Amino acid sequence: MALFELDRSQYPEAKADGSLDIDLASGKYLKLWQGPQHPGITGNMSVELTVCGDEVVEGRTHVGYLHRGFEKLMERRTFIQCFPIVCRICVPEPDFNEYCYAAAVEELAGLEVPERAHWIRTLILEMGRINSYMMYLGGQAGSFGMGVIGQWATYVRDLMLDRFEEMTGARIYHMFILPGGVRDGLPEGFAVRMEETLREVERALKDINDVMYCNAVFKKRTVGVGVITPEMIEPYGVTGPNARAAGVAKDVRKDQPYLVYPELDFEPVTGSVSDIYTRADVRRRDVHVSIDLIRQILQKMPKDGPVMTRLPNVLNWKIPEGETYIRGECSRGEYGYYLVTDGSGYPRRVNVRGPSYTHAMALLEKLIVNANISDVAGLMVSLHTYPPEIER
Amino acid sequence: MPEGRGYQRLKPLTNLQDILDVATEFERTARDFYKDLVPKVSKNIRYLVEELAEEEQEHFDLFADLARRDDLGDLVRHEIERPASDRKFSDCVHLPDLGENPDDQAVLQYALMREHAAMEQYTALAERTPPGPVHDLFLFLANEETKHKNELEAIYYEIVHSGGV
Amino acid sequence: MTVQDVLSPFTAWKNLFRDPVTVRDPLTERPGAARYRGFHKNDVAECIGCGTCEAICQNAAIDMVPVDGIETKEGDSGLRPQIDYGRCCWCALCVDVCMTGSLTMSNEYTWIDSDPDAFRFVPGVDHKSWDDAELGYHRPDGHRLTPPERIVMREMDPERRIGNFEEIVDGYSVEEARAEAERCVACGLCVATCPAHMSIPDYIATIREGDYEAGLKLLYETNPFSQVCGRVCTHKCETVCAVHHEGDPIAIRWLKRHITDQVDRDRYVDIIGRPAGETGHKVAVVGAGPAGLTAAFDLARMGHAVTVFEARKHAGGMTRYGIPEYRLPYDALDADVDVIRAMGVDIKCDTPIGDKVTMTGLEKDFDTVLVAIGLHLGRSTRIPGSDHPKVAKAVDLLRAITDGETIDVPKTAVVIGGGNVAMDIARSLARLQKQIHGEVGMTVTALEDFSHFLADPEEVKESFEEGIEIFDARGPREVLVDEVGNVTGLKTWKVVSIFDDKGRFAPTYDEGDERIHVGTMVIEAIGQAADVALLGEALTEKLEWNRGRITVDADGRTSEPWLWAAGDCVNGPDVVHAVADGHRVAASMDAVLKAKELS
Amino acid sequence: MEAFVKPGEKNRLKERPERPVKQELQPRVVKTPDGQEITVEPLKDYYCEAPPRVHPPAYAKIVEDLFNWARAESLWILGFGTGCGAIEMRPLMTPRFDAYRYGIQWRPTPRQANLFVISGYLSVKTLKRAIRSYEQMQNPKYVVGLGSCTINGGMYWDSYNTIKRLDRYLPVDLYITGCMPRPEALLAGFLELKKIIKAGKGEGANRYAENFDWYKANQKQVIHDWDMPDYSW
Amino acid sequence: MKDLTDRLGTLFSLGDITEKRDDLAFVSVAPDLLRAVITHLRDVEGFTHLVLLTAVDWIEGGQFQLTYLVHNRTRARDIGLRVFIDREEATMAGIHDLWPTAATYQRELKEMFGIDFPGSPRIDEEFILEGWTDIPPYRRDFDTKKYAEETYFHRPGRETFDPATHMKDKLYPGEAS
Repeated sequence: MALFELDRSQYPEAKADGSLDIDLASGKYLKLWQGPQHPGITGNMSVELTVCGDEVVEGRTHVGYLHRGFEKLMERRTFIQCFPIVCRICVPEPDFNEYCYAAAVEELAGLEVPERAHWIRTLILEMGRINSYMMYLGGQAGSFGMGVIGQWATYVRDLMLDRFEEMTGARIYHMFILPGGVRDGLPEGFAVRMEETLREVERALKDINDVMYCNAVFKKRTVGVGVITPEMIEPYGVTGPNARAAGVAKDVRKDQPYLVYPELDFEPVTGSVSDIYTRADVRRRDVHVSIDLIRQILQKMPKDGPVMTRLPNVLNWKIPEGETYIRGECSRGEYGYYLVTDGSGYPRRVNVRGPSYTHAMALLEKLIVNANISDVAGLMVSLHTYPPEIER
Repeated sequence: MPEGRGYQRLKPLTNLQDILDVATEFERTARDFYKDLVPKVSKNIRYLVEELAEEEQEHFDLFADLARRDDLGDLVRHEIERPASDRKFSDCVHLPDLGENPDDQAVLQYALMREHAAMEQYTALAERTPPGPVHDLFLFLANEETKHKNELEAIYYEIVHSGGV
Repeated sequence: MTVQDVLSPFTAWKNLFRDPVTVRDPLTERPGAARYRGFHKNDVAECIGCGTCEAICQNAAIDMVPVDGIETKEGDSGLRPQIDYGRCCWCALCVDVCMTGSLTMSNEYTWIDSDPDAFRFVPGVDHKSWDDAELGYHRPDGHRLTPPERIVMREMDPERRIGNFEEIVDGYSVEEARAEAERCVACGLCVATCPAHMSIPDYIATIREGDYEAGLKLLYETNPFSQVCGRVCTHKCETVCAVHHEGDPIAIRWLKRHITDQVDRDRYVDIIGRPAGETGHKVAVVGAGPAGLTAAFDLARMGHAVTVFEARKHAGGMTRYGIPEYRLPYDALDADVDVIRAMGVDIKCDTPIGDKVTMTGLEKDFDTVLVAIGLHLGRSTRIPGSDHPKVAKAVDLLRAITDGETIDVPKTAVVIGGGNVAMDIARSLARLQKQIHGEVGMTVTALEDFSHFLADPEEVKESFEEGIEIFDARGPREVLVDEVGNVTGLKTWKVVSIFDDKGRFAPTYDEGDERIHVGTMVIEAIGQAADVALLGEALTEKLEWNRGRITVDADGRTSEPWLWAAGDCVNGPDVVHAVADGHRVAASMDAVLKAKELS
Repeated sequence: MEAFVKPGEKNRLKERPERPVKQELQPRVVKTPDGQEITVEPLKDYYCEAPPRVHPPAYAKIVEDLFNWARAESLWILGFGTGCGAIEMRPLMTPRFDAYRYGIQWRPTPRQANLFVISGYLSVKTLKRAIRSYEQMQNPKYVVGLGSCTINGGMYWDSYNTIKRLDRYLPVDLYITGCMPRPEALLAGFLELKKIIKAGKGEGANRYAENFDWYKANQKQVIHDWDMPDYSW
Repeated sequence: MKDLTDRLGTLFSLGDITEKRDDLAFVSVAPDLLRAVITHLRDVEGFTHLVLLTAVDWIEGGQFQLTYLVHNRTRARDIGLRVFIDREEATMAGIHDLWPTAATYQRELKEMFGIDFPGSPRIDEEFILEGWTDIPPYRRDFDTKKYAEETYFHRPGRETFDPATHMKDKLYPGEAS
């Protein structure tokens, strides 16, 4: 239920294409730009707000600040050369691109990935999910003025990056999930150090829960704000925690299990009303689920065995013609790669379908109307959008 | 064969210089033999005969200046501490008749035979003389001939066992 | 809004009492992890400059640059990777694909500079602080981006191949050839090593695309004997193949053969193209071996009228009369020769030089003459008893088998010699013994020990498989003849060591270890010489000689202005060197003829 | 540093079709509270159009050294993460790497910042905002380029939308290579920058003023949608 | 998937069908039939989630392939509708009324490929590129490497050597081949 309902009669009607006919000269409206740089959002996205008083009349999202034309560049790179560039699409969670691209190439080229590689991939994806949520928590608290949560979250994320560096050889862009498997096994003593880091994450989460979630000010400003009704989920293609907060248990890991998720038992976390608070809470509980998943993985994982299948000569690697779509559940929602090959050594077309494509554009522009200026930042961050997924 | 003509001439001599003179004379005859063989042989193997002539010439010079040296005795003794071993590679190569137009292999066989004969002649002389400077000198001469023969065997291997893959 | 909501944020104050997590000195306390992908290191001695790292780098960050102090030699291009850190993304694909594993990474990560042009360096040559860092990313063992194993070539098993002269090697099918061609990283190091400098990566690329006619055109630009070289080449290129360092080299010889097998033979001539217009010059070639015919092929394509004089009944020289059919079938050789004939070369067989046709005659009738007579005279050990009729030379025997003459095949025989010719004659006679007597009785004795064997290792292995006993390090002493006059065997001594430390021939025998090898026939395969008598006395005198061989300059010209010499009789132990000689002579002759036109 | 070529250097200005000026930038007549009618010229009223001047060093060396010491010890970074490298600047804000002990902190507005960190690739759209942010920073100001993308294009060397050499558009004092450089490398870079400033060689802003036309020509060559005055501080 | 494609086959005339996996199939549909099929899929067959709408540039055939991928969560299945339109005047009926989020896809395709969707909200507004003067960049006839070199000028001073030609110059310069 929205806290306050304003009658919109005093505003001009929408034009044919849905935008309002605003007359700035009338002095009733003011055009404000939110972004392109804002501590909450990782990456640059700006919202052009038309404001009447401090209530938003209309909002338009502008992206393109981080556009490098990945899909164009990938058409000029062979399949092995595309591998390092895909993980650059999304900074908070690069591994999902590597997994989706590798799975798409493996399906079209008919590569058999060894069992242990599946387990290591799932481990990496779950660790990446925790990192992405930590970044979100920092951003969400920052957009409501609580800077200290960002410090704790980024610190814990840094510990997790040490685990990544130890396993994959790099902090952010791991370039570890290669088409055909993963580059190497786990280093010795990894499970022990991982357990310590997980305990650190749990301790930090508990602190964040105390300070942020059980916080009167935070509750007052987030409960009932920017509500996504269950009916909005299908038309706007809402996925991930945004949808689960509305009570719809929409999780690709459960709907279409991939990798080793069928062998892991977990329940997707759902909320009641998808407002900013519930979405934040669903994400917090999702971190706990991920922590438990990592523990299960490390415990059930086969200790030895090959991690990489035999690749053909990657310099002359031609994949037969075909097209496929691989999807997975990243921290922000459904993430998918649509890969089309034409039998040559280069992909004909790669299309990255990130969850933010719909969240930040259509959904945000709908939710932002009659929101308060002070809530716009929090609303944007609560959808957990990441602009390069939109413009790639 | 070892008690041939040369053996008889050298057997009675006791003076080092005389022995050396006779040895140098043998080398000179060998050199002259090769020298006049050169025009008679087909041009493509003439280089081989010229080489043999040079070898003999070197020996001739060696023995000649040895003869003039006075510290002959200990120089010889020093040389024979490291005797060259006779490898016996070419012992089984029977003596060809040089004939009208010998090929390179035949020329080499003939040269090997001469070296072998000289080596056996000097070793026989060495065995028959009591230990002393003369004995050492004969051993030294035998040693020289053996080294020479080994050299020729190496050239023989390179020419005969060659070509083809 | 409960009281708990108001009070619980204050729990944050408990952090006042926790000790700080600050890294005291972040610049030194935080080295990269053991697997960290930091700045590059390169072992320049191990690196062969093959450029595969440059091929895989998607940022075009790597240039192959010459480095003074590292000179270009066979198997090493002398270039070293220069990495531009204004492009690199540290993905380590170059480290994973490195053919020799010389390129690795340190765990160093700090490089700061005001000048943007400074971020370019040749690892291993421009010395950096991280050159001797122990930690850092190395290619995990077992992780390969290029398949190391070679596609296995199907061969007839010993039992089946011993009974006949059919070709042992079946040749690759299209899928196998494509899979083998896929493995090639097209670095180009092999081109310089191949005596004929064939454009190997290009024709392997045509196999990948399946465009065999383009492949054949490429082959015939540099080697008119592609069918022959596809079977019997000594494939030096495979010894310097980049894949060879950490796996099996690419089967370049068999891939060349695969191209020639795929294109049917009547298409050859129009693929290779018609020769150019008549130039009116006449060239004579003595000897229809690979050297002579390659020169003839090139000259014919340049438009000169070429006549080849061959002493034997068929063209091919040593490739026909020296190599048995199970290694090189005659139809493959004839295919190559037919192509050369189709270029307008007039090959006159059965016309030895000497009586009817003389060298002086050739000098008069032709503008230029090429002597390519090969090494057709067999050498004999001339040990006692070696002049017995039952003691034959391997080259003569192989020629007889090729001409199909019937020879009385002994039940047991002994071969002296350790080179390919010895193996060929041993395995040919073994087949005849199997056909006539039903079982093999061949013994091979060689002066050299196995490590110094001149024969290819696969030849020796296949001979063992076919039941031929091979004794290495045996010095032949005497051919034993019984009182009735038949050869009964060969006496040999054990060779303790064959070369001295300087590599010169200095054999030492163990007279105690004497052995008699039973055999009613002895075949000598110790060496070959050129039959230079056919040049005639006058010409022999005029020519310059070098240790028994005609002296030639780099282009194959002898001291006589009108005479060239090429092939085995001048230098080069094998077919592909002869082909290379042929090219050089043709180019030089063409230049001389053109110069003569102007003057 | 690459030799500075006067604006004549071959950077052909792409012929630009006339673009409609944005609604909020068009002049409009507005009634003031006390009833007057005035016309608002956004492109003139909102900006101060004056080309940058070269700031000479202080009158005495001792004083200049003191100023440089103060400037070096308080590097206030503009909180504008232009590229993917910005994510490695976040750990510096946390107690673990604690850039504050070196006097480095992040300020939201260009007015209060004296160091602009270009953290990786720079798309044309962000370049336009980066130029405005840079020009709004007060002298003396410094620019640090992170990662291989600012040196020679990095992974996006063949992309149609990212600039390849940062030094053609903004005066860069220091480069830290890496893809992306780690927090420890950033700290090492900032300490290196301190040395450069203390040595008095942090002259990026003055270089920008001296070669102002060259920089503007390069910038306009890639930014086609130039709806602001040449220098807007 | 077989059952679904058969049912669709009875209602509409479909082009070739490729069954990728048991939960993914691609079907070719005529451009004018697209709206009908996709509405049927959404309302009757339960494919309520529009996953993506993208274009593949088959420049050799002179065609754009528009791919509409819709997902049915209850049956956990996807179906991709392939529509081939001409490359030169590329226009297609929009589906922004069926899914509001389709408007964003259509804006991107307009800017990146030049495919026009008449009536789609804010279709001509700049979406990603600002002040772009060249042809839509995602078309295959736009060479991004040439554009980058002409517009941004890479750092000079780099030169590479090919191992084979370098060895030829060093070891056997005179030879013909």
